[in-house]
Amino acid sequence: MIIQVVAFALIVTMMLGLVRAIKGPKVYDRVLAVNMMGTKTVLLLAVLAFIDDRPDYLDLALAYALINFIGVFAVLEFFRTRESQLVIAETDDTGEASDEAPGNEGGK
Amino acid sequence: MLWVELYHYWVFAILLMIGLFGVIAKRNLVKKLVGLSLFQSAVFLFYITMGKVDGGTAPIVGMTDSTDVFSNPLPQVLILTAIVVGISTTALGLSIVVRIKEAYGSIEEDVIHEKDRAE
Amino acid sequence: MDVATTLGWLAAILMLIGAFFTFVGGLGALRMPDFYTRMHAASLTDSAGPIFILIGLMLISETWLVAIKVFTILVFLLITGPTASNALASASLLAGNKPGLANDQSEAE
Amino acid sequence: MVEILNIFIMLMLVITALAMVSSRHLFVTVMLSGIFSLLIAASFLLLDAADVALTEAAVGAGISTVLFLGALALMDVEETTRGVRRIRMVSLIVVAVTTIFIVHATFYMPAFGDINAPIHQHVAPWYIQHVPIHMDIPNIVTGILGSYRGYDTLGEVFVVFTAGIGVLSILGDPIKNRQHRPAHNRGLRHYLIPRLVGRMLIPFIILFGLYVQFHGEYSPGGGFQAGALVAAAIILYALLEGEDKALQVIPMRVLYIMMASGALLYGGVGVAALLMGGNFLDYSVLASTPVAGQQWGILLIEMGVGLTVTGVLITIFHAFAARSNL
Repeated sequence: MIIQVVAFALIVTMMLGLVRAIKGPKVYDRVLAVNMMGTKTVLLLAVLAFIDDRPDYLDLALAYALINFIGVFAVLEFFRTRESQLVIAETDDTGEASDEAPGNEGGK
Repeated sequence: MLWVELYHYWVFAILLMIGLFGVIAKRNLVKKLVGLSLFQSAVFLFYITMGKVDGGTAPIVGMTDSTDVFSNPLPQVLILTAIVVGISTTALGLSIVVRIKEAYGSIEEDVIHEKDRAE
Repeated sequence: MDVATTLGWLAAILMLIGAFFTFVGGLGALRMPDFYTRMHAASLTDSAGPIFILIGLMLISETWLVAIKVFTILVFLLITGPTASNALASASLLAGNKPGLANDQSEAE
Repeated sequence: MVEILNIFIMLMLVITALAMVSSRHLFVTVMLSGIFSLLIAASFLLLDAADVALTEAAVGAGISTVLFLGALALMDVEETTRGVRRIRMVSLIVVAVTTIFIVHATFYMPAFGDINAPIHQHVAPWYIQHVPIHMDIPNIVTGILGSYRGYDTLGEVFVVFTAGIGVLSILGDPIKNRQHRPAHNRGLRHYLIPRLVGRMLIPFIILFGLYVQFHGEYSPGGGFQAGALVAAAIILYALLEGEDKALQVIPMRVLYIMMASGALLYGGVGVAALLMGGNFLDYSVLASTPVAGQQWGILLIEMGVGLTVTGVLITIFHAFAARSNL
């Protein structure tokens, strides 16, 4: 019974993270939300393995735990290499524009 | 309750149509590809939904009792291969977009059409 | 009370604590005023939540193999999570986003 | 219980998809597609498709984000939307009408999870019954993928192979493209902690990939998932240490050989079965007993699949990275 409560807490947390990912406002907020949701997914998959009593589902959680952070590095590398565009004006869904200076300090 | 039996199909329909909308309405070529991959994911979800059996479990014998009901493995086989093929074909599409950007300097459909007409 | 029941209760308590931390972290990531405070909430609970939940799961696993697998997941989460947070925070700082201070409302939205 | 979780995840899927399509900023779309992939993998697992969920995890968590960002590095991330109002109205009408048709059609569909639905009546029970008899492996999905539907999988492997060749011929040879670029691409070297931790994790990712590859008959896994995982490890190395280092570790020549030899291995197993007196891709003749033959055949073709998928995914990454300096 407790374990179902945990699963629900994880789902609710994922919803909060999703709201943050959609709201932004900065690029880094979204990356943070994606990373957070990745961790929650790992936990959710592990919990589901116990709810269904199928230990082989744990492989999935392990896969996500290992490779989920590659996305964050890809984002860092993406901003490092975009030296031509110093400022990305990002328009979020409410129409407000917030200035964004990507990390282009790159090891030159 | 009808909706409990059918809501999976409705979610499929909505996702499919969001993807279709992205493909038709958006003029940005990357956005079109994203719409296409959404469309694709919706179809994946539909196949897997069809294969689910009430009270079933993943079709892997051994860890569970042999009396278990298994969900249908066939859609899973089809979709498993389709996911990897999907990312490969998306990469192919992206590479075409990259070349279009290099040739036309834009990935917006209307700009590309204008440049074509100007020539 | 035999050992299994005690372990079950212990696991339940640990998992509830973990679920609470996870939820609070999500709330913090949503409600905090600027990026660094959000990251503080999210990344701290990204470590605390898994520790409690996964140790709870380890206590109720039936075989040693399952417990070891859960432990492996925990170890990798504890390695990758803070690393990603560190990379993200330093990238944001290097990009020129300064943390907002208490008497400086310009950064807050 | 699981049903209720599924309702929430489906809801989040729809919200994410809407945000993906409506966002003007392509970077945001790519980030949200990462979330979409996480959610749909969880949803696959709730619908009992462990193998599919593992595939989605292996592909969606790292590789698709990296590929999209690699392409975005070459173009504007802002979407200009001028003069599309008319088109948007027309497509909204089209989409609405089609939705009504599809939803109408769902009322004639079998109920969700109904064991008497037509799909569960024909080949599926036969497969579930005969995989343990014919090949004696626990994972029915792997059995069907490797043996009963071996032709299909062969076709898919060749599609992946062709996509790799297509990307190469469109974007050009990565090594030649690199020569036109300034050599300042040194990866994330100045991020000390990520670099050290990432390097430490790469062997574990490859080890896990090999486990998924060779344990695929007993637990969720197989060549497709393993190929994606190993490719993710190499891509991580390239991100951390720079492209040039990654190309030194696994040169393009090796990748070409991997791509081709995987597909050849798969086809070769089929031809070997022909030569030993069976049908094409009928593994029963490969060893002394039919069951052992099936097991050998599945092991070999999964290896072929893994090689091709790894080779193609890394090649695609290098092809994009050479142009975009990612």
